Amino acid sequence: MELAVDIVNLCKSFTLNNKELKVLENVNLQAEAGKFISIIGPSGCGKSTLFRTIAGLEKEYTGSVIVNGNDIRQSRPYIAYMLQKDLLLPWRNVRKNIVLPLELSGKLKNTDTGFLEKMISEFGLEDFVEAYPDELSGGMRQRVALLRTWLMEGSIMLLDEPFGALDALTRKNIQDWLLEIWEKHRKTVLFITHDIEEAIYLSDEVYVMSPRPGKIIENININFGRPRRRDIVYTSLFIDYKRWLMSALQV
Amino acid sequence: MELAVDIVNLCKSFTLNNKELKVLENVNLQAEAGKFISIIGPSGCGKSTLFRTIAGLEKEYTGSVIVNGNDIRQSRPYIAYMLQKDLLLPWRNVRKNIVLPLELSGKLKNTDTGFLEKMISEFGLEDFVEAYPDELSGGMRQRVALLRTWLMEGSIMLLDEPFGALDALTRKNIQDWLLEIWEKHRKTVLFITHDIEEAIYLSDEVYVMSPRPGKIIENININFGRPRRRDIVYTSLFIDYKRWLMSALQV
Amino acid sequence: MKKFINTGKLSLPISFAVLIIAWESLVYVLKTPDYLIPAPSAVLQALIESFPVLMRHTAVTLLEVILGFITALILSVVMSLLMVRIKVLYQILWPYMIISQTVPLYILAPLFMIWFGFGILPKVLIVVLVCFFPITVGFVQGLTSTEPELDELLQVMRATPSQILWKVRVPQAMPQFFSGLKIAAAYSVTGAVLSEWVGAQEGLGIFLTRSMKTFKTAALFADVLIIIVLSLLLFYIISHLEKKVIRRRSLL
Amino acid sequence: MKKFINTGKLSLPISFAVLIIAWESLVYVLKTPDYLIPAPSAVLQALIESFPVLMRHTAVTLLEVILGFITALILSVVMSLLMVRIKVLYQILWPYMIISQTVPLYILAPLFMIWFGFGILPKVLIVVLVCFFPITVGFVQGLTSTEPELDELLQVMRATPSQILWKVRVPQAMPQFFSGLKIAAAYSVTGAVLSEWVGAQEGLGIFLTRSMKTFKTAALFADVLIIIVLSLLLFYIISHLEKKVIRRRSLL
Amino acid sequence: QADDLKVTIVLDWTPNTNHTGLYVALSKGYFAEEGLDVTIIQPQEGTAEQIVASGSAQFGIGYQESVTFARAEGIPIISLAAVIQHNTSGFASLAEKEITSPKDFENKKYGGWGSPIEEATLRYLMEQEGADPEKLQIVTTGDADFFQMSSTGEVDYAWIFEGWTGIEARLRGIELNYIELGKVAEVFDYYTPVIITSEKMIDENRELVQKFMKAVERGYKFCIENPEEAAEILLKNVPELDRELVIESQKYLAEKYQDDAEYWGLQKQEVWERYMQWLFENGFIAEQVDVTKAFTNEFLNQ
Ligand SMILES: Nc1ncnc2c1ncn2[C@@H]1O[C@H](COP(=O)(O)OP(=O)(O)OP(=O)(O)O)[C@@H](O)[C@H]1O
Ligand SMILES: Nc1ncnc2c1ncn2[C@@H]1O[C@H](COP(=O)(O)OP(=O)(O)OP(=O)(O)O)[C@@H](O)[C@H]1O
Ligand SMILES: [Mg+2]
Ligand SMILES: [Mg+2]
Repeated sequence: MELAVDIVNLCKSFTLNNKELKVLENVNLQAEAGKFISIIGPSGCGKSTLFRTIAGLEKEYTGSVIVNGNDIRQSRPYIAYMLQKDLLLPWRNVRKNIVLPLELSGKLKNTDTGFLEKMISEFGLEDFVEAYPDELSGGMRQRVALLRTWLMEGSIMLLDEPFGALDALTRKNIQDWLLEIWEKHRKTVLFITHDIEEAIYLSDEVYVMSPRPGKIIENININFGRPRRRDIVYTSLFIDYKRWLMSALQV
Repeated sequence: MELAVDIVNLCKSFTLNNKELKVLENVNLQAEAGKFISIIGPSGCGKSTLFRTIAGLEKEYTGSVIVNGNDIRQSRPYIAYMLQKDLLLPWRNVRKNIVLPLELSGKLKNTDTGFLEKMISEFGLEDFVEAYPDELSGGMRQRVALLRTWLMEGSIMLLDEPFGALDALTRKNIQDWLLEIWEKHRKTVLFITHDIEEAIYLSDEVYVMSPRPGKIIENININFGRPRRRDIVYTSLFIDYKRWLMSALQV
Repeated sequence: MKKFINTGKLSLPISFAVLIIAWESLVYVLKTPDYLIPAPSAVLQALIESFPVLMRHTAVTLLEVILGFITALILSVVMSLLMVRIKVLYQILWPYMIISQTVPLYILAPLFMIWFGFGILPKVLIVVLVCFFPITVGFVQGLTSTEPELDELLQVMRATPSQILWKVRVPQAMPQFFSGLKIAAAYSVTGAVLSEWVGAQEGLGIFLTRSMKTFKTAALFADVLIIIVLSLLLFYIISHLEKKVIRRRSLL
Repeated sequence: MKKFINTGKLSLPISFAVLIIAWESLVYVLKTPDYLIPAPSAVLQALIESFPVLMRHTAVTLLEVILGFITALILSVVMSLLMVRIKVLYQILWPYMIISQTVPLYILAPLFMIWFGFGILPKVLIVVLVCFFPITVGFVQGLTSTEPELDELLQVMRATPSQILWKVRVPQAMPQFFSGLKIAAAYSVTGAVLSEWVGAQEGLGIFLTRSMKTFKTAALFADVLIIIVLSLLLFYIISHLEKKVIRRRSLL
Repeated sequence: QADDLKVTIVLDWTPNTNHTGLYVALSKGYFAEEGLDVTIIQPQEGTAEQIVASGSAQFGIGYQESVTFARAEGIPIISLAAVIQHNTSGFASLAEKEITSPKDFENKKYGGWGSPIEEATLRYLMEQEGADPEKLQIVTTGDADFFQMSSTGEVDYAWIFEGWTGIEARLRGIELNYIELGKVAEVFDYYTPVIITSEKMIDENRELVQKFMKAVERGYKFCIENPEEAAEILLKNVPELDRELVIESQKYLAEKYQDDAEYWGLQKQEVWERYMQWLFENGFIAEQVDVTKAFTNEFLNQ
């Protein structure tokens, strides 16, 4: 099968106080196109750094990162990346923040943005299209950032803890929304989360990273069918996966 | 029993695009001194706004907020408040960010900061005391902010999603740390979280808020003894609490 | 709160009135001769007497100011953007921009006259010279001292460097841009007055030297008064614009 | 990368060399008379000939610059902090600060002399007058255009207003403070040169007028050259300090 | 009118009664009659020579001293006429200071603009009167005006033009002692101000110079004959000036323009030679200047 992301022996260090800080060590990750892959691992192990590298924001690393068949050193990949911080532009209101990717690619005029209104209200932001980021709650900011990411170009989505600030209900709704659109468009999704159940529920594959320096220590396939139903969480398979992953994380 | 926080009929609105946005409506909350109280509620319902009001950052509201017997309109309360954003000072390294509260109260010189080293390494930050915030991962920033909050003065702690960016293991460790120090010092803790299990595991009482405009729609006591053991999560009482809260949140 | 704001707004007129009265009384009491420091009343009288003449001169100077300020604004913005985009340009041009500020104007005056004649051009150029530097320093500093996070976000969105510039850097540079503009605004009128050195027939600068050399101190002060009023006007227009452009709670 | 930096560093010397050579050749080819634009070689010769004299004058001017700049720095910092802390002070003082910049220096210079005597004091004061404004505008703008979040954090920690000022506002104001400082640095030497009009015995300004009155254009350019070098030096010292103080990836 | 030749003259200072002839020629149409369209420009002080030499302006107002300096530096400018026949500048002091001759300069403070020439001039005068030049005291006051300077008490005497500052003092009722420079030492009786042009103009535009000077001469003759009307003309052109001062100054100057000369504007070689020598001897110019090339009377008395 075609690989959307192919990472081979990725090593990455930072310099911290003039000392080398190894963050990623021989990371290998093969993501088939159209798969939903979660990455879990302890805080500070290098998950965000991995995403930053895939997105082309970290230039100095060893090993190779191939996205859609092209080495990212050669050409900046088309990737829809939601960073861990929401990074809304404080001088733009919600709508203008959301449409930023369209504006940049020059498609704002040609794209029918009618569907946006629907998504905005699905996300519970209908009263806030004119509001500025500092007038939003933490969870609302995150939802705005997710919508914006959805409008970015690219067949690959990198989502770095996209639901961290959401309550259980909103989170469920947005998980379902995400699965729905993912099944419709079949983008490749790489998904960082701290919620093991969320990882299992959403993914085809879960990668587990070790504490810093981050290595891939586990990689399991989740064998539930699609579309998924909520009640799989009560199956023993689900619970087995969860136990397995928790033990891999030493929880 | 003595009330650490006594909120009566608190109403709070913002003006958004020249329209009134009701955020808190007749919120009543009585927190006994030394209790651990969690607040859960949908994203955007006004939890952070409630905390900001208690901390004296929002001045325009109706109703009354009494902290340790004093109306906060009269005197700014002594409160250790961890805001939802980590708000580290980017030009200060980790150690200097952490000791900021001591520095401000003039106690930096008189306080034995030896214990800090221990806490820093308990929090897994021992290699990062000299690092600057932009060299930390999201979870590490949150831990730094929590440590800093711990050093603030006041018998009341307000924690706004303090573990949102932490993985399961780190989260557990820090939960335990928090319970331990809380049991030792018996500060009053108000705790916002989206994790229902976390709320039950940690708290004496859980308040549930409705969607915006936020009202208290449920308030339950958690009748587990102290110190708590992890395995209570498998008890049927725990599961009942969880069901109950989930239904209150309509999850 | 309301009350505080009111006394705030009043504090300036009050302080100004106090100053004027104190000045007037001091001149009376000390019998200071007019040619040292004229009393405010004498200045007012001179202002009224010379009003038509002064207005003619004011029109000339104002034109120089407006043309010069706008040219400087455009030039600064273009240059700043270019320098931030093209590093080599910055490295080459920056020192010359500083140099342009360090050459005393009274050395440049005759050269400007020789190069650009006696029309309005050399005067406008001097206003440009005076104004473009603070604007450029402010803007360049603003454009280059932003946090890299938003830059990165836009890189991820495959924004071109100039999109990054326009959508992220420029909005973030606004406070510093405006502080440069304000400094320039304060200097522009004086710049125009000075520029009239390069050989002029009319303008507040001409009126100024003429009053000075004929010992008409009150008229000189009247002229300075107009210079001050024009400068303040420009400054407050800029401040007002700033408040419109920057959506931010003001801390003052 | 390395290579790029090198050509970057070289671009200025190269452009400078090109300029000098072009200038020299133009003067030769066009046979421009010396009194209009002297050739660089003539300037160099004048510089060498007058070197001891020029150095004596330079010392005087430099002293004025240093004293004036430092005084302005202290004054600006104190005033800015006070104005940001005490709103009424801001409302009262701000307009007068602008006014102080709009009164042409050649009106003030003689008055300064009458008020402050003929020593170094009035000269230093003029340098102060020239420098304090850009520094203050930059600093005040920097202190007041920060996001309120960190302010709030410190309020929660029960920081006093002056602690908020020092621990949050001041560090955040650094980029704007430095852009003000840079503008002031560029002006300070010229300010000192101008100040010597108010009557001085020595200084680069005196040398300048003397060369000008006796039409020694090459000597005049040599003098200007020193003014430029001093200004650039000061400017780059400030830029260097800035890099030390502000821990941030530079975008230029 | 449309094809009138455009001519620019740059002044040395604020327009004053030294320049009245130019304004009269302008207002009375003397320039127009010669087919000249004249603009009078007030530039920064001390820059007229350079501007005229560069050709940006055809004519200018200078001084014998500055023309000598300019020529010493190879700047090809020429003096066409002495506006005032004798040097009317001198040393003024408040009467109570009792400074009536250069002898009294001893231990008194002179306020000047800081030129080495001032010092040399003062020393020369003191030596000539047998005073001790070592007791000369100079404070540099730059561009400050005489009255402000004197009022501080920091300065006892200064160098002024009688026809301007001297008149102003009289109008203010301030009593002055005045030592006229040209009277106390002949060498300082040089021409100030003068009308200048460039060598190139004379070589290439002789006719224009002729026309211009003809009109100027008529202007100054008018001033000599009708001082009050001339003053009005100046005031009409330069309303910023002080009315009384202009009128009184004009009356004073009416006799001074031509004075004892054969005709208005005449310049004598000995006057040029004398002062050039003095400048040379005192080291202000490196080489002697050929004064015959520094001035010409050719365009006068037409
Ligand atoms: N610019 C930098 N300079 C130095 N060290 C850095 C830098 N960026 C990240 N690091 C370090 O790299 C390590 C990994 O950071 P990263 O953000 O990838 O962690 P993470 O797995 O995303 O953690 P979290 O779950 O807390 O977000 C951390 O120890 C962090 O301190
Ligand atoms: N400064 C403001 N101006 C206008 N509206 C505001 C402002 N601050 C908050 N709000 C609005 O108040 C509501 C409550 O916000 P708040 O931050 O209290 O939510 P929250 O319960 O903390 O949500 P979350 O769980 O997402 O953090 C939101 O709808 C938000 O848009
Ligand atoms: Mg991360
Ligand atoms: Mg919140």
